[in-house]
Amino acid sequence: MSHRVSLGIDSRVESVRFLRAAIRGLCDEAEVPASLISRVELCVAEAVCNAIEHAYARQTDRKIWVNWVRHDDTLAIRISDCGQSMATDLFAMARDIRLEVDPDDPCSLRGRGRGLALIHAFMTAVDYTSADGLNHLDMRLAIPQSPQSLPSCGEDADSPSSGTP
Amino acid sequence: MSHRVSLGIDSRVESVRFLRAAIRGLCDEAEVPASLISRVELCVAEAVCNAIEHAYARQTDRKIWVNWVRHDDTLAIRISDCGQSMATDLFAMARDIRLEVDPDDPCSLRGRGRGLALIHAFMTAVDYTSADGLNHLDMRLAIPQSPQSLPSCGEDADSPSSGTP
Amino acid sequence: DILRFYPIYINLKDMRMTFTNRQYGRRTIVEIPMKDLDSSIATLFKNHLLELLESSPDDMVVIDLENVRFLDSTCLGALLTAFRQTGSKRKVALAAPQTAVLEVLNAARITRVMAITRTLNEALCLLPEHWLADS
Amino acid sequence: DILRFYPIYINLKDMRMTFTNRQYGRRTIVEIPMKDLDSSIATLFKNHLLELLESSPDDMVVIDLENVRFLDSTCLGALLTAFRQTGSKRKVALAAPQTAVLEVLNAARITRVMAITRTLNEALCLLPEHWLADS
Ligand SMILES: Nc1ncnc2c1ncn2[C@@H]1O[C@H](COP(=O)(O)OP(=O)(O)O)[C@@H](O)[C@H]1O
Ligand SMILES: Nc1ncnc2c1ncn2[C@@H]1O[C@H](COP(=O)(O)OP(=O)(O)O)[C@@H](O)[C@H]1O
Repeated sequence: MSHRVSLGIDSRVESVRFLRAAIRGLCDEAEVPASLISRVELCVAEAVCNAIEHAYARQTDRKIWVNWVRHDDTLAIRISDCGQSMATDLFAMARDIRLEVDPDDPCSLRGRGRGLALIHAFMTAVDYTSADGLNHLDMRLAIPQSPQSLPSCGEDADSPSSGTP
Repeated sequence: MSHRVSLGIDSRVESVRFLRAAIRGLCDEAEVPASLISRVELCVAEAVCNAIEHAYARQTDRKIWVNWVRHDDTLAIRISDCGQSMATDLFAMARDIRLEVDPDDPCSLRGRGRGLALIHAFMTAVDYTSADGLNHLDMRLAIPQSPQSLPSCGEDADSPSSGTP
Repeated sequence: DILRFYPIYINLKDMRMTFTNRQYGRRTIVEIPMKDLDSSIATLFKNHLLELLESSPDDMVVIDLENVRFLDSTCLGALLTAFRQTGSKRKVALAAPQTAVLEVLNAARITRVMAITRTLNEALCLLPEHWLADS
Repeated sequence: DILRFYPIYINLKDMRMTFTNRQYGRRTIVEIPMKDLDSSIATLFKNHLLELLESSPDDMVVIDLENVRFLDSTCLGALLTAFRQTGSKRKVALAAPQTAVLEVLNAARITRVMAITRTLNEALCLLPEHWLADS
């Protein structure tokens, strides 16, 4: 069974930490492993900050929506805005942006331009689409199935543990 | 400064625990004391379950919205649906519904009818309004200011702690 | 001691969970495997309690709440109706509730009809005269 | 040891917080009071580091990350540009990063230009030849 929660904030950087907190709560409830939760949190924050800065050019009274869906084996998160779209080739290029620093290349020590690269590094799949005045950044993360989510009560009923406390 | 996050789910009871988890995350980030977080969580769940059961008569494909706003000294939460409205007098009566059980009164051991009473018991103020096909349950909770949220860095700068680690 | 199990299978949180009854002398301990006693399982919870109360009408019942972090009005109501339908003859104790759960129980002043104990062991050691029902 | 403070006041999370510099011999420890190094403070973070690097150009700098649970691309960039603007002459070490922060630092392979240590003490004990910058 899939579970879906949608979230929305105004386009203010001060609101992003609350969105992150909500995403942490959701992922924790959905039994996403802790090591993956911090990646999800980072990628959502990067995508939302991009929408604030680039799609909305730091206007603070616009809206950003986050659609969070937990499927059995993946997490699907869509960040949407209704601001300026990103050029498709710009998005395609981001896949090849080098995250790694290089002491001999001052450009690798640049201050900006690592958000999309981090999202690509940490998510299983990333896509960007625009339609009807809405822009969507879609990210998917494969989630390993935890052993405890397999059916186990058959065993419990057959092998009673020693009874009295 | 106020902080606002809006949330939305389909009208399915299975989704309510995710909403609760998001609310816990938000309240924790907003430094709501832990003892109050569990009350908020309960009241949101009660209100959302009421919308699912009564406003939507358990249809599972409708929407419920939760608007969460942290002001300096209060938390304001609005639960909205676009289903069947609750009669105003019914809402007014809920304030007087007895939560307490009484061994001599079987009616006090009833199975239902405690949701609104719990919300009234745990929240500072509760209101219900309908307009333009939307119903809103508004709850406010006063939040004591934590001492650490008062300015304190003046002290830090004046009284350096002993320096070397 | 005879061990008896009355498992009820439910599909919750994408995994199967079951309420379990464990016999301890003349007491039956109800074990709750899920963290949330919420409206998605209120009917199952009520039916489990009713079945238990009917099948062994003379035992005392201890509900082990230690792992439960959330209790809403529907599961509180499930507990109370199950209790009521036995004609308040059964002694029920609620063991080891967490703070959030205790707040709900206290709001309903539930100790007027059932005992609350800090630990499971305390509930198992309760003497009949200290079980509040019928007292 | 001379204690020096360069407090920068910022209004963050409804309370005032400040980056603090603490002198330890020829090392300056930068203390970070906020849990999140995110885009709302990237500029302040960069300016604080630049000011420090300019005002005492010969010291080594240890950034104490112990309390930081979140680092995003803007604060990572702030760190790197501050580092770059000193012409890579300064030795910088990042002390005690939490797992989530370490993942971001590792994704950028930051140990190619700065040291990462498990604890603050390890950073303070680093010999100059083990500080990766310029090595
Ligand atoms: N949501 C967006 N809307 C419009 N343009 C974007 C969006 N996200 C990214 N971009 C463009 O892609 C570039 C790279 O983004 P990113 O890697 O996140 O780095 P940064 O935001 O630090 O520049 C941005 O500078 C911007 O031109
Ligand atoms: N959101 C709502 N929309 C319509 N009717 C409602 C709503 N919430 C409550 N009600 C009405 O108020 C009554 C009392 O609600 P409540 O105290 O939550 O108990 P319960 O839901 O267990 O019946 C309900 O039985 C229903 O008739």
